[in-house]
Amino acid sequence: MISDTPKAAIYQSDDFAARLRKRYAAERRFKMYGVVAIGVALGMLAILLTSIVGQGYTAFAQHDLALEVFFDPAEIDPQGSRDPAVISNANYGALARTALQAVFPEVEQRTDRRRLTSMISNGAAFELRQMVIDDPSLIGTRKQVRIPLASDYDQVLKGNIDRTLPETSRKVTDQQIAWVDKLVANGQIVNGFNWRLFANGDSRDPELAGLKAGLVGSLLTLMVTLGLAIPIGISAAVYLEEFAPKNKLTDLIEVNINNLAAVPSIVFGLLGLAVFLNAFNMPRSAPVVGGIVLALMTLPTIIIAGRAALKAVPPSIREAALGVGASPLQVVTHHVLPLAMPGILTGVIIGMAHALGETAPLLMIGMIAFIVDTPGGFGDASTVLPVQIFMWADSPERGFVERTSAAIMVLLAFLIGMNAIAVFLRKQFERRW
Amino acid sequence: QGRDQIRVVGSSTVFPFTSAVAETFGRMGKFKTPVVESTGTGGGIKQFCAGVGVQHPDLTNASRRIKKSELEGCAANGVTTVSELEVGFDGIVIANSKSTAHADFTIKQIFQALAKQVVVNGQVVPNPHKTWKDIDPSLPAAEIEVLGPPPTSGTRDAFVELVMDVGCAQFPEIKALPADQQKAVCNQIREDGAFIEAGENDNLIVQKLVANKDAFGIFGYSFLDQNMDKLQGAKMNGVAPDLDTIASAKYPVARSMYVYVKNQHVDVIPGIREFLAEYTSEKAFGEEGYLEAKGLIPLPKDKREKVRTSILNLTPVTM
Amino acid sequence: MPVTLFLAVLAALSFAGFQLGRSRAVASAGGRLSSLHSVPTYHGFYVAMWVGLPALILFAVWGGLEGSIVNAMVRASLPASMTALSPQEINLIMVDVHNLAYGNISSRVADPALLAAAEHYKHLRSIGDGALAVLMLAAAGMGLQYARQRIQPGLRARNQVEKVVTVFLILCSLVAILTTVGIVLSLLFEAIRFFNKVPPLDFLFGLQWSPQTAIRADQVASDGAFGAVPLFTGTLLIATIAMAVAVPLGLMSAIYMSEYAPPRVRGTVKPILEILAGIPTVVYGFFAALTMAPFVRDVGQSLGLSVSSESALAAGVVMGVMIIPFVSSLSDDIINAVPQSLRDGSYGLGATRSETIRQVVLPAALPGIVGGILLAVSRAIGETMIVVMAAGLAANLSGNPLDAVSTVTVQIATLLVGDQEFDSAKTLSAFGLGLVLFTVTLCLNIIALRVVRKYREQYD
Amino acid sequence: MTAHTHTGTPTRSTGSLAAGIEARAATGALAGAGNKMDAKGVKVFYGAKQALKGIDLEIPDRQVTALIGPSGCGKSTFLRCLNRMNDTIGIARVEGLITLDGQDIYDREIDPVQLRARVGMVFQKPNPFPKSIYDNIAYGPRIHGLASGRDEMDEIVAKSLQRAGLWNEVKDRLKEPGTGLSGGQQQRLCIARAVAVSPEVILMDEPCSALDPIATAHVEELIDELRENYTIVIVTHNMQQAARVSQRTAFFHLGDMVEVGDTEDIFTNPRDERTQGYITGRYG
Amino acid sequence: MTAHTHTGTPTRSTGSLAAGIEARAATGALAGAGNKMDAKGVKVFYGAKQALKGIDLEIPDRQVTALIGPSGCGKSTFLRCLNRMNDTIGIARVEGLITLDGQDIYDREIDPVQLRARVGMVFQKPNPFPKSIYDNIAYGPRIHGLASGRDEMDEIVAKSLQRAGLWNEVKDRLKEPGTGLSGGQQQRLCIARAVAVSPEVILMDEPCSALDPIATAHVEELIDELRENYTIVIVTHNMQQAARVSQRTAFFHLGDMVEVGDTEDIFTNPRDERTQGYITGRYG
Ligand SMILES: Nc1ncnc2c1ncn2[C@@H]1O[C@H](COP(=O)(O)OP(=O)(O)OP(=O)(O)O)[C@@H](O)[C@H]1O
Ligand SMILES: Nc1ncnc2c1ncn2[C@@H]1O[C@H](COP(=O)(O)OP(=O)(O)OP(=O)(O)O)[C@@H](O)[C@H]1O
Ligand SMILES: [Mg+2]
Ligand SMILES: [Mg+2]
Ligand SMILES: O=P([O-])([O-])[O-]
Repeated sequence: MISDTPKAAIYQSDDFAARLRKRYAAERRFKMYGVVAIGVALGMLAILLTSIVGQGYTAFAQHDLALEVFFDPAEIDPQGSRDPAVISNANYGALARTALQAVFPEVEQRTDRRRLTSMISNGAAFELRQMVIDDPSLIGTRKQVRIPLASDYDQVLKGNIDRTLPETSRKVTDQQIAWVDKLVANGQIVNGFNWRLFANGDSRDPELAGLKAGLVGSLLTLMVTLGLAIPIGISAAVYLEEFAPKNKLTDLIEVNINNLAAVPSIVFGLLGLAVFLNAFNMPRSAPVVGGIVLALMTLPTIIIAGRAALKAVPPSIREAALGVGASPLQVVTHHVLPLAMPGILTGVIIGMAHALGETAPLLMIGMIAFIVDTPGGFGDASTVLPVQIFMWADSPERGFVERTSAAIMVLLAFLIGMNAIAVFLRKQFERRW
Repeated sequence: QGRDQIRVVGSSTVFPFTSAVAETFGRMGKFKTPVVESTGTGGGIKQFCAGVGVQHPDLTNASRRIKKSELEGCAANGVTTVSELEVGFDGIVIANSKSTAHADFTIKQIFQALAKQVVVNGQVVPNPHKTWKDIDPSLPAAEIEVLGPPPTSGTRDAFVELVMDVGCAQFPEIKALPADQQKAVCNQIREDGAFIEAGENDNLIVQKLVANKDAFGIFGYSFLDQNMDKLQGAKMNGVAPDLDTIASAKYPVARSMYVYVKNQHVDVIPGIREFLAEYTSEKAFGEEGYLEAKGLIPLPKDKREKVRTSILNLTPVTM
Repeated sequence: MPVTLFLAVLAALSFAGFQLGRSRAVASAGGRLSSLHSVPTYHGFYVAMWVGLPALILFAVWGGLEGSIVNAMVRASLPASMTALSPQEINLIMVDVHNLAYGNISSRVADPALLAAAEHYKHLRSIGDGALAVLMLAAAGMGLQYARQRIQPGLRARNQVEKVVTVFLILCSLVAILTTVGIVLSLLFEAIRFFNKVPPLDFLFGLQWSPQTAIRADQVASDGAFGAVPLFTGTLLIATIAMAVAVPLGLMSAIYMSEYAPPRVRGTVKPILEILAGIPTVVYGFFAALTMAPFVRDVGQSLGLSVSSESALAAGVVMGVMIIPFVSSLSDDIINAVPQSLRDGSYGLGATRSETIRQVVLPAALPGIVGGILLAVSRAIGETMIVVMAAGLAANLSGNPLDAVSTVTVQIATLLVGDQEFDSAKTLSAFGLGLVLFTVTLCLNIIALRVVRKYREQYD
Repeated sequence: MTAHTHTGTPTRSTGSLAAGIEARAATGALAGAGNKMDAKGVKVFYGAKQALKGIDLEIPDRQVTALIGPSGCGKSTFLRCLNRMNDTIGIARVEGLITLDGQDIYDREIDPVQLRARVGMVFQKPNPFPKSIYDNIAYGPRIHGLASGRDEMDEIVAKSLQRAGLWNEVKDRLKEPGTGLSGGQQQRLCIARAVAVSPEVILMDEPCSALDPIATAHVEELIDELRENYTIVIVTHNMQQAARVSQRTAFFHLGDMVEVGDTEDIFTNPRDERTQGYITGRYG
Repeated sequence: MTAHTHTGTPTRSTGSLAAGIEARAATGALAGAGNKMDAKGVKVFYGAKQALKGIDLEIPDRQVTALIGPSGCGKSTFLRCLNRMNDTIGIARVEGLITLDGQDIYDREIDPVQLRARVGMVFQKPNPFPKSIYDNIAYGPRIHGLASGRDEMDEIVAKSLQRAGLWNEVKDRLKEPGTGLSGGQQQRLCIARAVAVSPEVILMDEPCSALDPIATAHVEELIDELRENYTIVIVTHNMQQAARVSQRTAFFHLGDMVEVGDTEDIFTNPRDERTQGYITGRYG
């Protein structure tokens, strides 16, 4: 029964105190749920990140062979013509092999020598050739050079291949390990920063495989994606939330957009294949197409997040602006959008994260491909980072295991870099009223 | 628009080899590095056969031979002449973790372990075997748990052909069935959980095997080759899978891999001939060539010669 | 001429138009700016629009047509011996011509006829580019002239500009419709072929999914093999588990961040959580398959439950973790946008924080939160890789989270990338599945829209 | 009676063309009456609920018209019709004819944006933009291009704040957010904001509700001063204020306009007994 | 003077224990004075800006205390100190001592939730929850467990709405959202909401600013009625209202409390000339 007197008695009663204690217990529990939720989420992230970093950090360093190579004119350019065609067709592998064999004169048997030279990566010949092409005066000189060590030996040195296992259980024989150890003792194996991981494109040889093509590809693709998805997404969100008459058509569009969010990403790939490749004859494996497909996939996220954010702007702000004679478009651009920006940017961040890590639709439009060359434009064949990860994860060679994790780290760094911009912007727009 | 870069599509099994050739080819500097896509054999052939012109690929990888129907489809789309390059062999292994005993199966036993229906006491019944021991007392008492490729993959197709069909043929009771039933019994793999379809990621299977000691996995030889420290390949009819046994066909579960070439694109898209020459050079697909290092089992020498002359002359494939 | 140059010139012209329009408007006002209907900036945009848009449209149309027109002309000029060939072969010849014209390496020994054709091609192309440049300049000039003349104080420049902007906004919204049409079309034909092979009713209501029975052509139509029900229940099961993880974790995180945590903590935790959404799904797949699934199995077995080594639970939980940011970040923004005066009102009555949040803030933020959750559900339904790797492909009809199940998207992905001829029911079923999934989610969304409409509340 | 229906959503244009022409014909006659604005049979519905039941009211030029009446009787609703702010409420539906300078403001040809620039509004609940005090004021002049330079804008801002009697309190904190002001300060900020764009008609919904007597005096002086050039409609609950500042007063009751007339007449000699009851209430 | 500092963020507890004890000791003496609440040297800072410069004010039990003063002088700020609503403003910092029944309300031991249940508040800007009218009222009683059943709750809601004079207008639309009410209706809704929890002290920040005379009369009657059992602090700009309803009046000016005393004294015989200037202004 409501009383005309204050509830002082009630509020100071033991009952109320007990009730209050309960309410505070609920409060603490509620708050704890929050802490636990964040803790669990962060914990999961930490577990994921540690396992990635734990597996991948070794890939950022790599062992090289330091050999004194004689750029034998007889091998490179017997005629002394210095004709680029001749120079580039020479057998540079032989130079490296000779240099290595010089360290182990005692190895004479053919098969043993072959085992020995398997230490030299396939990439050595190409790196030596590049050196000579860049500087033909090297021919005839001796030079201390660093050439890549074949991945299996790199893995032994990094401990990823267990040398205590019986010989038959590993790819590297005891003898080969002994050779490597000798080289290490000689100081002819140097461990250094793995610049090839960033300077090279993809390769079938783990020690040569790099992310440059994937990084550039991702950058190009993402430029297309964001360049389309952000303006279109925000425009659509603004139109639907602020201007569209509420009728069947806009309901249809709204349902449609929500529905598109649930379309499996691979189906967007099918769309890309059918429409952009087959109907519009756009190039396969190209960042433009990949970008468009990912943009279509990201759009619903940005639109839905954007609409939610626009909806949260109090109507009184709109009234105030309309009241001084702002046009609806001005109301939106001057007041509503800035206030909704944090939410829109969240949509962009999440959409971008999704697009940056997505592989399935790219399969359909030819971006899951072995592409070595770094793309030079939006129409060139290219891969993207997640595809690189996907393909490395599915490669048999042991050396790709650490590289897969390293690539994931690079992708995450890329993502964090991109996010940082958006997060910074979001903070600028944030306010409570 | 023009195109000056070779495009290859097709099998994920052949992909590592073709891409290794492409890389070397590109490194030589005269031509751009070909783009090699992994679309699966069927998808690759579909694209390959869709027509001629820049928007269609020049080559396709296949982990099985092209089918007659597919060739006809090609011709219908104007892809009239296709030549075939047999790359080498791929062994399919059944492997398990090194921490358990080295298994020794017969093909018949594998069939009994994995078929949906088997013969027990002269009757064709749904597969009752829960443990390997149920099949043969000499086998371990562990539960049957085999991770293998999904029905959509070429490896699965080959496995069915090379193991299931062969194993099945050893049962006169099944032979006695009418032809269509016989096929059904031979080809169906059990779905009660003993066989686990594990998707296309073979590294994942490898790691699952390491974690689960009782499980076996079915995948290509190269994954075993790279993980010798963790896994061992079960002997099949007494033969363990390795380079020699597969190449000499002693190991019974091996198949050939192919690359198909669209002849009409040769001389139009620059570098196709040179690429094929590189592929069939001894340093690539020969013994001790760089493809062997990637896990390819090379063809015998005389076969290689034949393949080389045939592909360099662009001899059209016929069925 | 390269596209970028054209566009740069156009941008420069538009900018000039803008300046001109603005100053002209100022001049026309004769010092009394308030006599203008629209502020000078809008006059500027008005002129810039007239300069830029027609030229841009022209450019787009031309760009779409020039290639084929030039090709046709070159083709017509080829020697008779070549034109007699089949269209396919002519196509190949044209590839050669292009390669020659662009100086790409061509492996064919250069035939004089081809070289001539390449020259011809280059020539036509340059004429075409020149013509385009002239036309675009003319269009821009005419636009400028027209717009300039119309500038006067009474010109409703703002309305005109806004009309164009509104049209642009509408076009952007229609992208969604176009995408849908595109998706439906790219699924429809193959799906129809599929339904010709497998009766739709069997597909929709069949209880067994087992495409492996169709491995040989003669077994294609074996009954019951293409029942999609297990896939849809699997999808539902995994999405439910994922949401059961993501919604509480995400929502509580959002609440904590926006209501309890000091701004610094919020400013760091939120972007960190957003990383979860960007970890490639392959990584989650490995995690689910190699860490979570064995963990679930061990725990389950120690409790005496029979757990499949590829359980829906493992995949669902990991997927839930992945979509936490969809819920947490979006909800956090919305909660943060609830006006402080509402909180004050509640505190003023003696409510605790949690009471205020639960009973005042959350209801006010509900429409936005629902949007975030819908997005998360969508992502869960559409996710493939985690399930492929952790829950597998065995399409069991089961509601038990400890069983292995498969989802629609997993089947679509494996069917599409697998080694099959594209005329078997097996591969075509991917399209059938895609279409049905599309329809089902459409219906769910229509229902969701209805429900959300009912509970929508506006505050101020 | 030429009434036509206007729906709330702003994008949808309302009324058939025929009706528009008819309406304009009708207003031709009205324009002669020298009224700035004119309402005929204005009905407003919020969904199914009718908030105004057919209001006829003339708003003479360069005079202050006061709307009085009990809470919830529809004063704000009517005020919002006068510059089509009701367009922004989805469920609101307006019927009837309202003219400004003889032109139907719900006509197709009329641009509501321009209308609102001509008919400014101060809302009942102060709603400053979450921007700085300066920007709150400068916003209107900026979008209408009323200032050609920084100096001019500074002057407009200063002048408007002075007129609203807020200048002294905020002149040192023009860069601080307008939402950090006290209730009364916010209200004066909103008045200054409306005045800054110099509309022809200013609608004020209880502009002094949160103001102390001194500030109220300020605003009333402002109204007096504005009256020389502007037309003003003011909603107030303060009878004395209505009596002090307005020339005409309209009394609303439960969605009806009961009585309108010269302020003096209404206060000294109300015809309707409801009016009488209301204004002679003990309080005010 | 035993003053201690309280920062705005609610989670942070303020004041050292020693200070708390000291404070309580000090209030022991004050409690004897029979005041419900007591403020000593209350200073409030918004960031660097000082809004209150040291207010000493006694609020006697079961009386109505009116706070008057020009806009922006700190009335709302002071009011918000009395139930620690300033805790919710991040940048606000409170110094000084405020007691309720002799207990320091900024003490560690004091629970702001209980405090706010005992010291209720009606805000200057009406802020109904985005819930139904019914739920707006029922919210408080529900969280405090004041009703044991559906019927009792219905009664509380009805009674509170009646007391705020809103019942007749909304009794048919209790399920509709509170945000759809007119300005004055919203204000009364907020009064009803505060009354529904029957606090000991009710703080009202211009409760009648949006109300017409009749509604104002209603609320003033309510205040009169409540005074028998409750302590009321009211901010108003309406001198007459202050004179009518309050027993004590405090005059604020630029963050200072200039004068406080019996309402009659203040209005008839102000000591400070600023007070005099303010209350004898022509307006009100
Ligand atoms: N959140 C805030 N941030 C910064 N300054 C504030 C804030 N709230 C109030 N102020 C300032 O503190 C001073 C006192 O404000 P307060 O709201 O207490 O005034 P008031 O006496 O209630 O005035 P009114 O009668 O206009 O409501 C004013 O100068 C005001 O601008
Ligand atoms: N957005 C809305 N939705 C539904 N009903 C509304 C809405 N706005 C106002 N009303 C109703 O319309 C009627 C008139 O409201 P209006 O705001 O015009 O009253 P008022 O005369 O301004 O009252 P006050 O003096 O209290 O501000 C009231 O009954 C109110 O509840
Ligand atoms: Mg009102
Ligand atoms: Mg105040
Ligand atoms: O990709 P595959 O066709 O070889 O399985």
